Amino acid sequence: MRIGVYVCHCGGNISEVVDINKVVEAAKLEGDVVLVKDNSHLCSNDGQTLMLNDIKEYKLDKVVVSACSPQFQGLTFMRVMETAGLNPYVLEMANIREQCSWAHYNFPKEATDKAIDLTKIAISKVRLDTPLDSKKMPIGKRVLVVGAGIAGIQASLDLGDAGFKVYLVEKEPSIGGHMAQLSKTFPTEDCSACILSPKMSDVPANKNIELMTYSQVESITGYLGNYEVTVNKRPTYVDPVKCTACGDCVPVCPIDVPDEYNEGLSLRKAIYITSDIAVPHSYVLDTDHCLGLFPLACSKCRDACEADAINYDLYPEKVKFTVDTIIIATGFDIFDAKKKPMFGFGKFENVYNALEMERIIGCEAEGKKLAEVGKKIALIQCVGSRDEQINREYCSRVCCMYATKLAQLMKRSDPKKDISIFYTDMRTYGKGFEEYYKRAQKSGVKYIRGRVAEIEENPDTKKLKLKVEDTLSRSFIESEFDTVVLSVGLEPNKGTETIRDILRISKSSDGFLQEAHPKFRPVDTLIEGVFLAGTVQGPKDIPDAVAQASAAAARAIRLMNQGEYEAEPITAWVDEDICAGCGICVGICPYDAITSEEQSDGTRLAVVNEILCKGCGSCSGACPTGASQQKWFDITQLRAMLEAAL
Amino acid sequence: MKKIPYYPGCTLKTTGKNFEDSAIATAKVLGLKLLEIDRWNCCGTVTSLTQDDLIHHIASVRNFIRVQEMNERGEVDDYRLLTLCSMCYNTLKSVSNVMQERPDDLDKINNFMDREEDYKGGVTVVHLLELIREMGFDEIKSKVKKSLGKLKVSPYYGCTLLRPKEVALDDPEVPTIMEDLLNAIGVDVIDSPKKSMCCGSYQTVRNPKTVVRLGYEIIESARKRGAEALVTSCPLCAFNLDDRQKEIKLEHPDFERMPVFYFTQLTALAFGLKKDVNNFDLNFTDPRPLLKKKKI
Amino acid sequence: MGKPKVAFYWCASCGGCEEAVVDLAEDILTVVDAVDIVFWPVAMDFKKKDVQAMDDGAIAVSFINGAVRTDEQVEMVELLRKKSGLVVAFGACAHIGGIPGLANFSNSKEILNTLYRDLDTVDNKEGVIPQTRTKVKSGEVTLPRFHNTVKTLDQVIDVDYYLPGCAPPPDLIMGAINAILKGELPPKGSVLAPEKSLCDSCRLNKTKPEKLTMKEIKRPHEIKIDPDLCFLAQGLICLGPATRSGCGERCINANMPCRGCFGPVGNVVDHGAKILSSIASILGMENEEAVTEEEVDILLDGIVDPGGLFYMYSLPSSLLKRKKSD
Amino acid sequence: MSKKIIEITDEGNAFLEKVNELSGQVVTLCDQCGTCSGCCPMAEEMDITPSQINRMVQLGQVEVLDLEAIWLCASCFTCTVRCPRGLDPSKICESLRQMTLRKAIDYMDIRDISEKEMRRLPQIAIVSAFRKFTG
Amino acid sequence: MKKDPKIIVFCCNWCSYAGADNAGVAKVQIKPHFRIIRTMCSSRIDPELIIEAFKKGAWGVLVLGCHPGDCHYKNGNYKTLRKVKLLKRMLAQFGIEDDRLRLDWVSSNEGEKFGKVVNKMIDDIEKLGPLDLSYAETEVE
Ligand SMILES: Cc1cc2nc3c(=O)[nH]c(=O)nc-3n(C[C@H](O)[C@H](O)[C@H](O)COP(=O)(O)OP(=O)(O)OC[C@H]3O[C@@H](n4cnc5c(N)ncnc54)[C@H](O)[C@@H]3O)c2cc1C
Ligand SMILES: Cc1cc2nc3c(=O)[nH]c(=O)nc-3n(C[C@H](O)[C@H](O)[C@H](O)COP(=O)(O)OP(=O)(O)OC[C@H]3O[C@@H](n4cnc5c(N)ncnc54)[C@H](O)[C@@H]3O)c2cc1C
Ligand code: SF4
Ligand code: SF4
Ligand code: SF4
Ligand code: SF4
Ligand code: SF4
Ligand code: SF4
Ligand code: SF4
Ligand code: SF4
Repeated sequence: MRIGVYVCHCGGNISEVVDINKVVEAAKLEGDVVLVKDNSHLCSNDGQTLMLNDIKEYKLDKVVVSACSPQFQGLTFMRVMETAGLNPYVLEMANIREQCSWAHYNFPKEATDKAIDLTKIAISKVRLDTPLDSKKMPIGKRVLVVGAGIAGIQASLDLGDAGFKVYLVEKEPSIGGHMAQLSKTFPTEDCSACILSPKMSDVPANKNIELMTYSQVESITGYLGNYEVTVNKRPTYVDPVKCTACGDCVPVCPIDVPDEYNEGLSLRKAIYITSDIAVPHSYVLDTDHCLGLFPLACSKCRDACEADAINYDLYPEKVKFTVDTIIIATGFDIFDAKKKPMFGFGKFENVYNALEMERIIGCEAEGKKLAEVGKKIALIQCVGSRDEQINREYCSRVCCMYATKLAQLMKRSDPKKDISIFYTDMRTYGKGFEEYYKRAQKSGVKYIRGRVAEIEENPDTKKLKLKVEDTLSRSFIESEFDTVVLSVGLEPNKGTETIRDILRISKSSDGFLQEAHPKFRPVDTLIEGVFLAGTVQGPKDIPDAVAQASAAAARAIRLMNQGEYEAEPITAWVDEDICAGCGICVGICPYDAITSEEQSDGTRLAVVNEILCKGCGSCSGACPTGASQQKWFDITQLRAMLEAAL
Repeated sequence: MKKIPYYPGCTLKTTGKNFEDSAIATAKVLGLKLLEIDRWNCCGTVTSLTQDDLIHHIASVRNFIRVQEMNERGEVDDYRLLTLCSMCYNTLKSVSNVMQERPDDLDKINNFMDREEDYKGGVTVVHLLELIREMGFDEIKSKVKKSLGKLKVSPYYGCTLLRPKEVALDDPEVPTIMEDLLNAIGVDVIDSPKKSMCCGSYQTVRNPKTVVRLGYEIIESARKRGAEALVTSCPLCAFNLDDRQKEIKLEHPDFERMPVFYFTQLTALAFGLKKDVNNFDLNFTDPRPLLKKKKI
Repeated sequence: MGKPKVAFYWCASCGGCEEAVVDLAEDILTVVDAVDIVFWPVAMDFKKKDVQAMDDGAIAVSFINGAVRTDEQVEMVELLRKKSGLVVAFGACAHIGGIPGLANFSNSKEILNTLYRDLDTVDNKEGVIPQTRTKVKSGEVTLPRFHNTVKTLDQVIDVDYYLPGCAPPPDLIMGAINAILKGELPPKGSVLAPEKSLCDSCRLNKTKPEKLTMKEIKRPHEIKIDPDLCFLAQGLICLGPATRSGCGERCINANMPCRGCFGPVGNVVDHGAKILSSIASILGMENEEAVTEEEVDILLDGIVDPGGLFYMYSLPSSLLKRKKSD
Repeated sequence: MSKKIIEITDEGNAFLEKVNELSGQVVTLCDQCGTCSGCCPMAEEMDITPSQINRMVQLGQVEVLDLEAIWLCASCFTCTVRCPRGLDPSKICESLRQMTLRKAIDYMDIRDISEKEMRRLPQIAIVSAFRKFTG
Repeated sequence: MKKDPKIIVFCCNWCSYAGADNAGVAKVQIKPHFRIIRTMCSSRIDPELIIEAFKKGAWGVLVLGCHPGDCHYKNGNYKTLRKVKLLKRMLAQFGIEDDRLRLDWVSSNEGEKFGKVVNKMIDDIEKLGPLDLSYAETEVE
């Protein structure tokens, strides 16, 4: 064994505290060490070249770098090893900067002693290091996208266009998500349905996308490159091919149900189509409300259907398929304003939430009246956001702008409308947002800085009196309004929970799904091959949701386009000669990477799936026999390090 | 009969005697004996809100020690301390919480009171309304002998039963406990948005004007929605909303007086208890004409 | 060349191991035929001086059972070591300390005081404690010194092989003897039993649920034990997963969880610490995110005497060996 | 009326610290959203609003101690259950009152209350007023 | 002879080792008497290894992991918690002081906390002095 040791000065960062010479001399005394050098900047091009040449010239087969933290420059030196033709895992770093010269600059002598010890620890470990190979695994080009809001749609289209097979699963009868409900979109005021519906119809038109609406993911097992998915498809009882969308079934149905698409402000029947822009554009029979199919209690709709598209004898169907990567785009729900009872939502008839107002305005544009909105209108911001009383600390990011939009749209439809927006802070960080805000101010929308404390309904006139301090003039406003709109915040979609449970993705403290790194891996999760797109990761507007969706698609493509990928090389392995198949490790593995397999002689053996294993070592820590060992952290290595440390 | 330690507080022995008598009688019907704790002292009314002010907590702690002793002697069946007055409830309960959360401060207090046995903690404070809820409102319903159906009353919670959150006996924003009770005894319950608005509390001493304004708002808001009387559980609210009606009348000559009941007076009526437990003489606005009008 | 000479000796032990040799039944006869027993204090009348008289290495193999804790035992095992070609640590006590090793949670003074003075059944008003030397009328009598620490055989002398178990089962004994007779021995230092732990051969291993967790700890007397379900799955602590197999699952078949008399396997140094790790890992593992620290404490309260349980047989061979003395 | 100029000073910061310490609140957390003022039953009579009290404390304006508002707070905790920043303004008011009371300056003089009124008031009112308004 | 204390600090790679680095970067001054052994997850550390550290001369052992709920591997730290708690109970039976083994949670941005926890451990251990385990090897009454 020929170990080379490199001690770095880090341009004085280390050498000003640690006596480099002493470290060098101490390292020379260690067995198997054939070369010890120091250098002022090992990570620089010069330093790296020095190492490269030495490895060749002195035929080093293992290397110790005493420098900074392995978390800082570890990758750099591993790359040097690879360039030199050595395995990157026969390199060890002794962290004599963060852990010596910086943490103990007041104790130079002790820092030097410690640097020597850390170097010795690294040497003792590297001696026992064996090359680790990253397994190369084949990976195909199949993706599961869960949730077909704008984010899910965008990701699917990007992937489909790039030639990847997409399974798009949406729990509702139509795709489109919340965007399909919006009137117009800030700050450009494009009609939401007009820009969304072409994208929606692109989905079934794309030959690479297999769309499953009215469906839920039931289980996912496996791993990157091999996720086995089971989807439960609810029957719609209407054959989408035969259904001509004539709507003849609707008037005959005796059942009225609040229409979700209009946020309950209008009614639909038990057989219905979600909206004019629904995709797939086909009717759905809603068994939760239909008088009953089993036994059949009514068959009016079937009798009315001339296309003979309605078939009551259908059952939920399970569809199984395998994908390589997964994108989750299950979106958001709006905050339930009933949880802030002081605003009287659900109690006072003229209090609406913003999504209801989107529908009112949207329908008005089509000539349908969902509700009578008076002249004097107040919008209340931050309802269900930035509020510790209900455990929601975060800002929902879109409500300042959508309130501005709603105000403008109302003002435009009737300039005599008197509109006030009660806000805490106006957050207009996006492109064109401040300009949009300014336009609203110009059009006469009043922005009043003060958080509304409560609303009182006049029992006779049903007008609404707000109590609020205008914190800029420091006076109270107590004024009656015809209509109040609550700018409700965004919260994690309830549908996300099911998928979260299946995949065991973690949540951040706000309840949205947690990205792998807030800056550098904003659409990745900690599960390999699983990505996030859109509001499932946190509140955002449409452009951000779309950008993230494309990013998620690109990240997924990045993995799949290689045709193969490298699995984590630090994994657990089981010594078959010792393992008794006691099964303790099996349940411990957080990634279900271990199975207990019956051998031909009836005994059992733990088998680690190296693809699933993320190398935590929990199993090795718990194994009662020492049969389970973690590569790179073998018990003999840990012992050797302890020995050197003490 | 279940015996529970009971803390009356100063006012229930004087202007609030009608509250105490009707409450004790009501409790009896429900199988509860309120055992007045001996040597009780002021609860320290209004909890200290500064971090370092421990001295004022002592008053409450001493009452807890009495509860502790009664339990050690086996005189009562409950480690909880029952109150009727909302204000005492609020003070005692906050102190009980503080002692639970800050054991170091409890140590300090124990060290300070060298003539007292140490308070070991663990005494919790309940309001009679909570005990009633615990028994179940159906139980109440089963005890009703007399119909009060024609009476339109609006419950008035005020502050101290509902705020802050840590001492609240119900949801601070949408309380229902009094409504549930009143429904159970069969009165016609009128909801008012001002039912948990502050009556001005002790400001009545220094700033009666404010109290008059608030009282007027509270009463008129209830009246507008059809109420003929208010119901409360606090002798201070009763004073501010009832006795101060004199001043309201001076300010608003059109104002008509509205009786204010303690909730226990209504339960006593519904349970058909003897008239004297209600002692309506002590109600500032005599409710008897109203009751008579409603044939109760 | 004559028949190989064999010696048996016992140190701190219950006598069960000697019994085990006798229990070889017919097989003992073949052994007796094949060898020449030159020393066996329990069964035959040879004296120490007979052994002293032998040449060094004259005894082919000495089977020594029991742990070591007195001067006399040290003296005898050292003597046998000198005179023997091979020394086999016979049984759990010699191998890993055994039940006598639990005494290492106390010291010699505590033991003597308890035994001779403090126990309720002791009538010893003067508080006389055994001494190594006592003057009596006829002169001075001596007792061997009682050590503070119980040791395994290999902590005192060099040991060639280990026959584990409390007591070693007949098939392993016969296997060892036959191997010695045939000269087909594994490398020095081997334990003459399988390399895997008990679960490997335990018939209950296949009854384990897929994800083995323990909701709470039960003790054998607290429940009706299901003889057909792995004990761990029933909440009973079984040392089987960490314990070398080869015993024939005697305890398991008697409906009791394994207590570890065969000692650890593999590269495990510390039997007790290893099984502790396994048990702590799977205890309360279901939905562990929701378990508070206080609840963890309550769960762990279920393990009444962790030291005594996890080191029931192996305390002297553990890393810490004994309780720290002040 | 000339405009008041506020200077950020060490004394002012010390005052803020003191209020934080006494109240157990972190007054700088106040967002100045105005919720407390909007729901405060006493605000109508106050010379400045509850949120303004917090503002003055944040800026270290000791003059807040001389204002009537801090004495008008009825400790009704309405603001406490509504403040979106989880602050307890009633505690802030109490600490401000305490700062005066602890200098043996009372806000209320019993002799100002007529005997007739004294007879009429329930004990609980008198005791609590004493607790809040005298040192 | 007054010797310097020796403490072994087992750190998980993701939170506590990063936290230790964070301490270094922030120049938090820590007493130098500790040596870190890094593993991927705190759950890799098993009681046997901790006892070995004592056996080899550590005066104290500090196990650091991610805060509950933050484990990079979802739930390794819960196992660590149970292992260390149970081990502490057992070490008490061996007469080993409770302060010698400690478990704490340090996240990657808690350099300050890392310094505090280690310094406190060293302070407390200094009071206890070295852990003399030689009694088990020598035979003296
Ligand atoms: C009132 C209001 C007005 C707004 N106005 C604007 C605006 O003007 N401009 C703008 O840029 N942004 C606006 N937004 C924000 C915009 O709505 C979002 O940015 C956008 O809709 C997010 O899309 P998404 O795909 O992430 O989520 P969603 O639209 O919520 O889509 C998620 C989809 O996933 C499905 N799903 C959920 N769970 C499951 C499951 N388990 N299995 C299968 N499918 C599931 C849902 O049914 C849904 O179809 C507004 C938001 C609101 C509330
Ligand atoms: C004071 C300040 C503090 C900030 N703090 C944070 C923070 O804490 N957190 C955070 O998330 N964000 C922060 N940001 C924002 C963050 O800096 C930016 O989001 C980020 O740096 C943008 O990266 P970029 O690659 O888009 O642009 P840049 O960093 O500007 O990179 C553009 C590069 O293109 C080169 N270039 C330009 N023209 C040409 C050309 N014609 N040909 C070739 N090369 C060209 C430039 O030289 C430059 O290297 C901060 C910004 C500022 C100003
Ligand atoms: S069968 Fe159901 S959906 Fe069809 S008309 Fe009747 S109730 Fe409506
Ligand atoms: S975007 Fe505006 S309204 Fe929405 S939570 Fe943030 S600040 Fe409040
Ligand atoms: S815990 Fe160890 S012995 Fe048991 S099955 Fe797993 S690897 Fe095998
Ligand atoms: S090292 Fe961790 S991830 Fe890998 S098999 Fe073991 S427990 Fe599972
Ligand atoms: S744990 Fe015990 S009972 Fe279960 S399989 Fe192993 S040895 Fe058998
Ligand atoms: S089951 Fe365990 S304790 Fe019982 S004999 Fe076998 S090894 Fe020994
Ligand atoms: S506690 Fe004081 S400041 Fe707060 S609402 Fe009540 S009276 Fe106003
Ligand atoms: S409610 Fe809270 S955050 Fe808002 S102004 Fe009042 S104290 Fe400040």
